[in-house]
Amino acid sequence: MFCNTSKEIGGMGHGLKRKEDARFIQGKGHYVDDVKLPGMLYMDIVRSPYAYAKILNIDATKALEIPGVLAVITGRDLEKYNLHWMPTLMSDTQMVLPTDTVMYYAQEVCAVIATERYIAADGVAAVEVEYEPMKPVMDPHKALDPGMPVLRPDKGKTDNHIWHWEAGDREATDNLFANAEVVVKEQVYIPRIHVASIETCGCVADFDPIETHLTMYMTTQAPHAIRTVIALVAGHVGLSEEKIRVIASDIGGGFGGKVPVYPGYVIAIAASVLIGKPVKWIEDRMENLQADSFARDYDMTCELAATKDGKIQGLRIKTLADHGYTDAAANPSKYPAGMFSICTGSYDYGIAFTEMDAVYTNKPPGGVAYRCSFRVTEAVHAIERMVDRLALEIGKDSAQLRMENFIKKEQFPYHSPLGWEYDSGDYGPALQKAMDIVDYDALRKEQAEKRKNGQLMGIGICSFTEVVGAGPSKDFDILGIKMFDSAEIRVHPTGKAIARFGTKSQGQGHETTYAQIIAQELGIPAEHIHIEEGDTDTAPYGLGTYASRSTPTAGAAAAVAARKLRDKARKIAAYLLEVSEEDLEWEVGKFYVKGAPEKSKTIQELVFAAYTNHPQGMEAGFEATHYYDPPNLTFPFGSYICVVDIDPETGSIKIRRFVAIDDCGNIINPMIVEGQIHGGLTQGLAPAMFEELIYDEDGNMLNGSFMDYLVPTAVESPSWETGHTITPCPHHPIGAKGVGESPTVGAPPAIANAIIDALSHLGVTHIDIPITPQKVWNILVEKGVIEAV
Amino acid sequence: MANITIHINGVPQTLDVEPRLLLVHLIRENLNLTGTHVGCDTSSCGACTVLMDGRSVKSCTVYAVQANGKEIMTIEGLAQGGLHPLQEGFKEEHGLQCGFCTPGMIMRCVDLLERNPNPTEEEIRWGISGNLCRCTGYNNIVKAVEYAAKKMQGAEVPAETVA
Amino acid sequence: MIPQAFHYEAPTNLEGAIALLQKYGSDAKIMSGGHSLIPMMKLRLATPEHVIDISGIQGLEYIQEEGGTLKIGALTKEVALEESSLILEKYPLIADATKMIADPSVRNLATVGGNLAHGDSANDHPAVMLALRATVVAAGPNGDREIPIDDFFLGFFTTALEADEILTEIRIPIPPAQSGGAYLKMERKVGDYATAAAAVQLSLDAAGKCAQIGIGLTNVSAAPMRATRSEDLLRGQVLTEELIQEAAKMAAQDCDPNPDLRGSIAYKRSIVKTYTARAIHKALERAGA
Amino acid sequence: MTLSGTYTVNAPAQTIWDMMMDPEILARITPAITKLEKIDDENFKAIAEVKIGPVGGSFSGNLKMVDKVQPESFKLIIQQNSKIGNAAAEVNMNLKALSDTQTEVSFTGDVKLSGMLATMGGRVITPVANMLSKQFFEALEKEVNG
Repeated sequence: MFCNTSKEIGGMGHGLKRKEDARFIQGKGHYVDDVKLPGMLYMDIVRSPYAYAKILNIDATKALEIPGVLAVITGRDLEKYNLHWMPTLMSDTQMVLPTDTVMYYAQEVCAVIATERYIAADGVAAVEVEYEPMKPVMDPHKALDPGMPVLRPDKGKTDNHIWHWEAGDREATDNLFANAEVVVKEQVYIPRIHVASIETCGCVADFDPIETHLTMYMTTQAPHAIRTVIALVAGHVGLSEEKIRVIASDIGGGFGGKVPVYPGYVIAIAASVLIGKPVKWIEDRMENLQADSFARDYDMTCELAATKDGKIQGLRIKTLADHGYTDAAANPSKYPAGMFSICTGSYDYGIAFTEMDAVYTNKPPGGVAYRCSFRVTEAVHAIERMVDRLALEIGKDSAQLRMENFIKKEQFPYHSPLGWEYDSGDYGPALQKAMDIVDYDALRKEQAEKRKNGQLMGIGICSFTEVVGAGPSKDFDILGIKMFDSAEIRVHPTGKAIARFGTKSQGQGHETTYAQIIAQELGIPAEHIHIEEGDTDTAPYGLGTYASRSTPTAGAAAAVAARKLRDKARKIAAYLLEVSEEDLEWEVGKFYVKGAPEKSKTIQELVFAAYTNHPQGMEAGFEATHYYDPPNLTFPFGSYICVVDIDPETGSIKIRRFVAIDDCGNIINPMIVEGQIHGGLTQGLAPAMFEELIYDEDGNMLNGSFMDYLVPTAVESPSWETGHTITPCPHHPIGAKGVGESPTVGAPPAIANAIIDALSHLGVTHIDIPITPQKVWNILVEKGVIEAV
Repeated sequence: MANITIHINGVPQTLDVEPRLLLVHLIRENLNLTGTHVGCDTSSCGACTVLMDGRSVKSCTVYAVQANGKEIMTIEGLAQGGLHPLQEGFKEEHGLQCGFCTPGMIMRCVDLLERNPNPTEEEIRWGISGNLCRCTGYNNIVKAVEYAAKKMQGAEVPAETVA
Repeated sequence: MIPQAFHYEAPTNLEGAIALLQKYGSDAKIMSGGHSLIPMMKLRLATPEHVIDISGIQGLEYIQEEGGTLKIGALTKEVALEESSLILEKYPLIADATKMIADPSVRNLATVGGNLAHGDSANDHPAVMLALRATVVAAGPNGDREIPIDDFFLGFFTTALEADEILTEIRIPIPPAQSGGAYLKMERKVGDYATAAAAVQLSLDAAGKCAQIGIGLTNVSAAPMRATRSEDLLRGQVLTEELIQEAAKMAAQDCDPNPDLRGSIAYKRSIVKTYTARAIHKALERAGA
Repeated sequence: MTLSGTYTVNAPAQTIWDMMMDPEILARITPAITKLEKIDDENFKAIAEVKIGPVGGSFSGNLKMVDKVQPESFKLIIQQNSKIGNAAAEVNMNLKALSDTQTEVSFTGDVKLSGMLATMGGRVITPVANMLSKQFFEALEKEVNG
């Protein structure tokens, strides 16, 4: 691992303990629900019990009779200010509050503003709403059928089709598949899931009517983007961007769910503007699960073509995407299906085609990532399932099949058939390392033995390639704003620094890792570098933290800004040491004269001089800002192996071992990287075996609380085994790639492949996630292994 | 309104509360101790865990009136002249990320170690099974508890440094 | 999620609590640990006008053997059962079940009486107490009455307790030598209600035959149920594998589960079969067979 | 959710029919319904109270009686709203004369729940429905035997 600084400086490669922990372990974190302002009011929301219904009447009389209830805000009220609709990040439109029709179960219907949280809740219970329920569109496969209600006539639609997207060469792919020796095909569904961060969403909107200024305390992964969206939504009522300050303090987990603008935020702002007092809105867990953005919900028809001896030749995937009643995905504008076209995976073949159609249904909007870089999870699940499927078809070991088809180290940068340029990779060693750790050959022998007497065990592999770090400005924007990110470093005269970023940590440890990057570049101890994010009044503009983009973008910006400062330090050193700049050498923390190392100036001395004794004509101070526009995305990868044992009577699944070998390029803080991987693995386990948002045909969500939306505990999570290889990113200033989402992407297919492998000798070729004991039991009955009573 | 007296982190407090006031709201809003969090409302996640007479309880599913006459300890009251070994363990072993579940998790573990000073990994996992963490994958929480267990039994725990 | 407002009283003795029940009738709800009632109140599915908190009543927290009976006070917390050496040594069925109830923090407040009095077949103690052939004691205006556990659970969320009665004690016959019990619970994740669970308590006679057996099932019927046909099949017999399987199958046939998010009817029956058989085996092992 | 139930009552079909056409009696025998107020021959205003253990809810809404084929069958269309969610049901009621003194009463129906009832009710709805069916027949028999 790269590490050339002392422990005191704590640059790259040190497992520095986190700076932010001191407050969290003592209960001094500052989350949005901790904000308490004088005169603050509380908002609670009346939500629809129907998935699709006309609102006939909203009667707030009884609510308004409750002492302490100040107002009930409806869509009609917002309509007066043209605030009843807002744009989504995908340039669709979304209701803030409905004026006539509700489009999904638990949609906001109206909001109660009260002096206290409990009174607001009483107000919600007292509002009487009359509905005329209509038959909702719930099945995306039927959404385009003739006779289905058209959900978005307001957009000029005549059916429920949103968009069609495709990538690759259709004709060449069709030809290949028509003539291939082996074609395997599976229908692979990735269900609707929810990020379910332990902190729900919420805000305090504080409008100052005298200054006409809004301070918005909120739990958001993208404070600057939110500020811009608020200005776009409410600029016409006087909230222009310079009058808006978004403050995102500590965030209790984001995972993509805190990127969108939810209607509640806008209603809270409207309420604060109307009443002239701060208004707090904090969702409860049921609201969070039932109404906030979902993730996934791709139904993929996957095909892989190969030769009989296992040379992969081509891929074809057709996907149906259910976006709910509006496309509120958080994808880059030009990528309605995110980075799904990474679906060709870690394998070397030249032909692929993928197409996708998105439809409207009466479900909550969204399409956020759930700890994944824009649809990479879906893509990796498709290819990694299909590689296993091919192995089964041709009777080849799935590890061997992967090894034989991997893109080779010397082929990088590698141009994928769907248009990506993979920056660097070395896939074989990562898989080999995982195989060595689990003792793959011994496991296969054990499996063969166990099958003889009816015991079920399976081994599943996933060798994924991620694509993260959006992104290069020529291709990547959200609402037109380019997806650069930023860092501003100010070093104070005594050599201590503050650095501010356009990103926003939600637990990733930015306060520590960004300090380490700057420490690495300038030699100032990381402990003396204070990191600040989340306040749009002070931080430089950036698009925020999601899609594993912080290190690839803002991390790079930190390094480049620090290097600008090092250049300035060099000039000052040359001046102080009376030599030319070319005669100076840099060693972490100081410049010295070539051949005369005793003649040197430390970074602290040089910084001090920048304020006290800088060369004539040079600007005083020691500050730099950089907006980093990455030349390419980064492509972390890894190989995971999962071993499962299945109870042949009940279908219960026990993960015996799970080994994850990750390669995220150069590592900034190995402790934090490992922690990110652990967490991502459990969030990969979750959809693989537990989580799914379930609706009935009438559109009710059936598992909208933590009693039934099954977030894994420490008992369901196995003890994760981790390791790494290091293949630096060639274009990133510090060779890093981003890691937070790799394990969420890699774990589900490894687990699914293991379970399916355990049952493959019975003729099982695929099971959709989440793979529950009930699903396995159904298969065991169907295959005659056990008899139902 | 009910008149109750609660010893909160060692300090007696007498308050008039509505019977329906949940203990977590008493702690967070009446007493301004915001280290205790709300995560689920259905006693499923444990973010609101505090100690009541030394035992971990989920304060979102306890009425403040039920705590009348009881000793409540929150995360804010845990450090006594220096961090509690569990607080130290969570930091040393990277047992937290976003920090939202952490106070509840730590308070749960105080009770766990009180009753079982030397738990196995399995006992720790079952012991924290009422507390959800979405960030850490639990591996390092287990290590943090092991660290604290050792430390509380007087053992020197070398701080692991990865380099 | 905020409960609707209510009046609160915390009587310090049983008489006071009963008097309040008489006064408020069906507008009142008894609360001990609160872990069944409060979640429902937060969802506003339960909106009692009066909550009578009996947790402050002294003398209802105990676990002791007296005469031929194990007596458990209704206000005994789950955690006390979990930590009781008497329970751990002599009542493995209770020990097994207790540690599967919700999670440790809930068990710190939840009481065994509350778990039973709620009348929910998804709770774990009902099946346990059915298997143990327990009796519950209800205190009312006219004093105490004993209710055999078979007569206690009347239907969904409905027990034999009158509106002015409070469950005060559970009485369990002390098992003879060569007894064993086990509780096996299938749950989607820790803390969940059972998909299905089986509670088995049995005793062997000198000849190694099954002298007595109780089998209770969790969450596979509207009211908590005993698998009486299975018990009858096994009582007086040497428990062969064949017989155990037959009894387990009977239990699966006799239960009446609902299809829900936890599983289909067929799946739940199958779990009942497997877990009943396994629980019998484990109980046998513990009985020293 | 579908419901169904069959029960044999010792009374002629016409007697049962007449009882069911009387809003007061119908309110008495239909579990949970506390009040039926006739609007016209087909439409009634209905108020219901459901209380099962600690769980309870007050409902109000409409009940519509259509497709009447005296004394054999009719259909009830019920819409009930409450703070914890709404219920809509269509129930086909059939009276089959087994003899002059015995009638088989059966119903099949489809119930749609919404709101909290649908989200949190999964575990409890079927047992509650079964309990209500049982109560219905018990009450019917009691009414018949008077």
